[in-house]
Amino acid sequence: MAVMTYREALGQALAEEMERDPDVFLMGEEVGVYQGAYKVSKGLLDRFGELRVVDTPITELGFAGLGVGAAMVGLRPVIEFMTFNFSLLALDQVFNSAAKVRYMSGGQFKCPIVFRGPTGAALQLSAQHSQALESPYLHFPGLKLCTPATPADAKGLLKAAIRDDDPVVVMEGELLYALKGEVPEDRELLVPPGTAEVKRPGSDVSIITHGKMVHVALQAAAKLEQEEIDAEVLDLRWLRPLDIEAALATVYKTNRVVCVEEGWPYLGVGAQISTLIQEEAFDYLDAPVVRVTQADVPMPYSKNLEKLAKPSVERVIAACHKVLYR
Amino acid sequence: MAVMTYREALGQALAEEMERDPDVFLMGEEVGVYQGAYKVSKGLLDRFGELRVVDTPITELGFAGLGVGAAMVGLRPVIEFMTFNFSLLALDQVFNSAAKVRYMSGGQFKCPIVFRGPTGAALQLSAQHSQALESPYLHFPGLKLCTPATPADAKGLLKAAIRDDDPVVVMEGELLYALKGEVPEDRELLVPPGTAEVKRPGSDVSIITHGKMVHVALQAAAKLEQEEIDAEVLDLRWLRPLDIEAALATVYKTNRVVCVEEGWPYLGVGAQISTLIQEEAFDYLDAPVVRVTQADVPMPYSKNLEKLAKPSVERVIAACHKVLYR
Amino acid sequence: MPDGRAANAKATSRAPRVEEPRRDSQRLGGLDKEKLHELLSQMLLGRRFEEKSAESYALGKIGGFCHLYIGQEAVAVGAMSVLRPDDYVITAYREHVQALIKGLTPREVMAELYGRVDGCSKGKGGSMHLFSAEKNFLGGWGIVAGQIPLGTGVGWAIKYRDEDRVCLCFFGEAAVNQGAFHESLNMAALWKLPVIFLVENNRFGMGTAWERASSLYDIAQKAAAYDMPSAVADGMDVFAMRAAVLEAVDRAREQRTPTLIEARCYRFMGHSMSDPVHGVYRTKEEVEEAKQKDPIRIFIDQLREQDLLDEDELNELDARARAAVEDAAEFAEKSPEPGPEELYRDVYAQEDVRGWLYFDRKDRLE
Amino acid sequence: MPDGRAANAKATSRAPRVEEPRRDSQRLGGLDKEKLHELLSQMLLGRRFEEKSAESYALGKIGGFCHLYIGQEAVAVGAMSVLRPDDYVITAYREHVQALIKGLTPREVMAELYGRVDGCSKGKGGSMHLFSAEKNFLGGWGIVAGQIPLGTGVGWAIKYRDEDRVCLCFFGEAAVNQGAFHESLNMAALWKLPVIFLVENNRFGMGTAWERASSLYDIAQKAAAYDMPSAVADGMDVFAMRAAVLEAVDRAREQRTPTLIEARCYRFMGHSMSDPVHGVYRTKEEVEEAKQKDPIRIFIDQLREQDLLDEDELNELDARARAAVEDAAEFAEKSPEPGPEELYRDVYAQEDVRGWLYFDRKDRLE
Ligand SMILES: Cc1ncc(C[n+]2csc(CCOP(=O)(O)OP(=O)(O)O)c2C)c(N)n1
Ligand SMILES: Cc1ncc(C[n+]2csc(CCOP(=O)(O)OP(=O)(O)O)c2C)c(N)n1
Ligand SMILES: [Mg+2]
Ligand SMILES: [Mg+2]
Repeated sequence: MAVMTYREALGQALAEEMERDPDVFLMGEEVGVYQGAYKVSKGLLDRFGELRVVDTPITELGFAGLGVGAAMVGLRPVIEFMTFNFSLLALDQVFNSAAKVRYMSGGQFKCPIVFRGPTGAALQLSAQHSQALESPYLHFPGLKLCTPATPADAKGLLKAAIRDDDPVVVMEGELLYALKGEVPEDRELLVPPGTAEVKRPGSDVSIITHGKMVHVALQAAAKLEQEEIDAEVLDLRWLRPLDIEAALATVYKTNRVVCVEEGWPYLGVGAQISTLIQEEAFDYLDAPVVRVTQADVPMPYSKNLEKLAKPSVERVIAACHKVLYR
Repeated sequence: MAVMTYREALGQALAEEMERDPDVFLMGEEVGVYQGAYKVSKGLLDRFGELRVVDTPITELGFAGLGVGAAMVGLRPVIEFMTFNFSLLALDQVFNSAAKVRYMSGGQFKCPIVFRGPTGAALQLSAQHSQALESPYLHFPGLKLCTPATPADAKGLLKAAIRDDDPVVVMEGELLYALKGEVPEDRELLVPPGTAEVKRPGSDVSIITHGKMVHVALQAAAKLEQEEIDAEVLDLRWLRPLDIEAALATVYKTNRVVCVEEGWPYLGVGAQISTLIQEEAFDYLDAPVVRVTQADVPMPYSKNLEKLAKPSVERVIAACHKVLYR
Repeated sequence: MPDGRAANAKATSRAPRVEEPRRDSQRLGGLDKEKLHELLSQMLLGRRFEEKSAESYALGKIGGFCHLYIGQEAVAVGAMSVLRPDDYVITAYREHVQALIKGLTPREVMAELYGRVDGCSKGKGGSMHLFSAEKNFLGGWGIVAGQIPLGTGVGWAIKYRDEDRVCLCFFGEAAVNQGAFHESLNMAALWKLPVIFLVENNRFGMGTAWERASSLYDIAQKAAAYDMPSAVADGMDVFAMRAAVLEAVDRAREQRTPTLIEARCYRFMGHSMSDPVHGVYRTKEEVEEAKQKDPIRIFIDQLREQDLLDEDELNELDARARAAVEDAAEFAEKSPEPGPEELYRDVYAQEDVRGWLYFDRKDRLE
Repeated sequence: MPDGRAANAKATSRAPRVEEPRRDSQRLGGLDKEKLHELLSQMLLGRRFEEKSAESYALGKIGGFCHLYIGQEAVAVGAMSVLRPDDYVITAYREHVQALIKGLTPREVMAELYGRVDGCSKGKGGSMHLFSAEKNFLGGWGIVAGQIPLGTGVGWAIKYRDEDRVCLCFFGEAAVNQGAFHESLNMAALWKLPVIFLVENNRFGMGTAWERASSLYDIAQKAAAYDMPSAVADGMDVFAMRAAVLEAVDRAREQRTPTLIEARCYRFMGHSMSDPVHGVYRTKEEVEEAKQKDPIRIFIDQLREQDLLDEDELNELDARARAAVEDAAEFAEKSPEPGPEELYRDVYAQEDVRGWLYFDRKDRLE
């Protein structure tokens, strides 16, 4: 096990997969000479050259589509969006080309492509740069989506995504890039589609979450421990395919659920999880599922408003109290 | 009351609002010379001239943004997407400009714009042309959204949308354009934001739906009547703002809910409604909410597969049986 | 190299009309009778196929949107005649004829239009989404200009693998106004990708005449914004198309330089089956006049002038085209609809994965 | 009409470097000392404001992304000097200086950067999203090229209302590769909208040099694809900017013709506060050399040569700029943060509507 940052773990996953498979290449804004806007691809240009680490013009729609075309004829592109906010310009190629080509062609063309980059808010980047965009991406069948929360998962998820024969969206966290953690040296470290992980076992209440919010949930759980509330934290890791058995298992165990996510509430991930639980485990719930989300407003710039807008440890604790009727 | 088609009702709403307010104009592909891809704007070019009924190049991102810019300085554009499928190209301007400018400018700039056109499937248009896109649009705060199901609502909702000082998305139904119904001649016919309507009262089970699916729900209710099941059909009409009181009222009345929508299930509208009901009326539910949606696949072309993929009267009936444990 | 290869390729006049094709014998240049008859067969097959499609559509055997190619045959036949089988073709929704030329059988194309399981896309794609991995035919796309970045990506893959293939990317003139066109041409020129961007300027994007949609009439001229070579060709003339595309293909194979080619042609039918041929946005007279320059008629005349085609041969070729189309329709008619098990197939590589991929499957399978 | 108005406006050489500005007295053309000092004041205010912003950013008083304009002052000052107050300006995230020139007070701009309630956007927008409805300053946009369709829409509104205003739309050279640029220029040219598209070619989009992102070096030349007039101007020279933009503004007011102008300039600082000035994508030497052509220095020299500025005057102007900036920072420091009630304000026209607008509000207000 080596200790490394989330950013380094992603870089390692890229490097290993590029070494393993000559069809894998990385393309996006500033991935090469600049070494990545967030330095995820540091050193890769030197190692793999200009054909495999490609700086693009600022043309999200264009290079997303270029990746899909290349994937249709057998390459395995990793397309970096500098942040997913900018991918709003590229959605047509993601939703209408990548997600549909296999189906529309009756299975003749596969589209093994990865779209990756940070989702969600960093610090004071205001409305256009702080969006957590899992929800719109999840709505469209044909895509898979995962959200690493730790360095080890970053490596294992990205590697699994690159090897997958379907388009996979990997949503990282800008504020996670510097996070350190143990990462197995294993070149075969893969977190396969549809595998959630209990990041903290507990018996009183289940916090179901993903991505950056795993850490908020863990902090909340640590504080709840002081009140002798034993919270389980389930990191979904993959939002599509979804590890529904893992989600149900934690419900059966605690009968109380809090969903925590970075994005907006209306048609957010928590709405879907809550609905699934209701559909599948209605009788196991001792309280309605409570959701903790970003405030239902565009992200404000000012520090205090931003803080109010984001899901917080306090809010998660309050939600846990609510489902526990405390 | 006049009897007219849904298409004519929309055209009438446009004409009346353009007469009332010189700042209102219509822009989009084929709205002028061609009289609208679905003839909604028939006759408007002749009546209002080229400056107010504007044929655009095929540049969805560009003319959506143009509309937002014009709205910022006081005009009231009605931007027609030939279908909402094509609006995927324009989402950046809708989500990042229209939905956020008021907030980002601290309230200085309003954005009174309407984005309208058909959503959802028609007949055998296959994967890229059959998408019901309510869900991604609803996720973003800053937008309002409504979905007329009848000619009268088409008129009342579109007029209310045009007069609204916020960006409003009006999602119509391609298969509804030819639908006939009574429409009040009233120039002040407005269906204000957040007003749902019970389209059929009932006491045994609530079918909560919107848009084209209202008719599927009504047909199902008619058949259920033969089995002496009395279904209530609630047409939400506005999905944002949402008439939560109306949704809860029907739950209190029947204690059993079926949500019906045209779109996909994962993070669909029904997931949100179901969650809301669970959050607000957990103890009033006698059965888990059941959702009827499009199959979770890209829309297939072949007639029989398409039929299987779409929500149907039979499926709605089956869902009602399920919540009634029959 | 045929003599006429660059003929017409530089004409950039602001003429709103399709130019009168020049008839000089050189333009049959280099092609022997067999090859010429093959091209004529392709044109006839395309035409008869489309006529049959219209008929079947009227009978309700074909559904959805159906866009016919009648009048534009010379563009695809001429352009694709210089391709190798391993070259790629990608195009929009008006693609029955391109699919046939690329080697898809009339049977599998017609069965697709009928939504049957023997269709090239198993009945899942329909008229707008024809595909053949085997024949390097990459579709069949419904979002205007959506295929342009995709074709650029195919060019990228060719370069990446250091192959000498090319990608021929068709699109309508109205697609030129989309941002996707601009972004793609810049990347293709910047990175030197072997893509031929072939604009089929049939004068209209649905009901909008080109000059009402673009501030600049000459499409080829737009290539200058990307420092990319370009050409204009008479899209009613197989030989002009062949010449322009051959030059571009050579350049793409040898130097990986992309080219933008504007083919000036005309759509004889309505935009799709639900659009009347004339009335709203163009007059009957305009359409009739354009039809005088039927590309098949022109081609036949060219062959006749050189004594390369007699009446019997023509009848024979046409009879074969008609027979193939009839056979295709019968085949399609008999082909079964895809079974319900196909609904959830081909969405993902796996039918399902540990955990859930589909969020309604259980309900529907109950 | 100032004599030098079209000077430099046609130079389209493929020179990768900013051109040496020509120093001829005509280029102070027509402007009296008062006006010239006003322009210098604007440049100094801009420079001092940015220096202060950098300082405050380092102290953590400003957060998020903060993009400084140092080195590019001549572009905005020159260009905006020919506008009327009722003309509109719209630009990207590197916009502090444009906002100040348009008449926003240093106080309200600095308070916005500090995220305070007295900021021009009430602290909700921050550095990237400055707005002033009163001053016709339309932002402040963070998506590269996102403001180009918006600016085009403002031009549309001007035409719609038959006014003689113009919209000056700034964007960086990297925005030129976005589809939004292409779509907008076509519409503006097609419909004759009074928009001046002003490209600030500061050589880099973040770490990407222009020539690595575009297949064509000359940006102005891209206007030909839209049949739109264009010009190149030395962006380090106020007078060159003024001349080029004046010509375009006249054309826009009189004939509603849009223009594309490329201003060749250079960014002295890093892309944003988190980007080092040099190292990764450009050398220290390159930056140092560019700094020799500091636009303020050049302007001062031009004034001095004509005896239009002495040392005292300069010191006085600079002192005033510094004082205004210090005052702004103090003001911002004292301004309160927006209260929690602001969180749900300004999302919609109403705070809520019958039914629900916000889907978490109740929880949060509990
Ligand atoms: C992005 C998008 N916008 C609108 C449409 C609707 N539409 C389909 S074809 C068409 C016209 C396209 O014209 P052109 O590109 O010239 O091709 P042609 O049909 O003439 O072959 C339009 C507007 C679409 N399919 N995609
Ligand atoms: C659509 C989009 N893609 C990427 C980014 C990230 N980004 C912000 S500024 C920038 C460079 C823009 O360069 P340019 O347009 O030349 O303007 P400059 O910063 O030089 O003023 C990039 C890539 C963004 N904000 N929006
Ligand atoms: Mg066309
Ligand atoms: Mg720049």
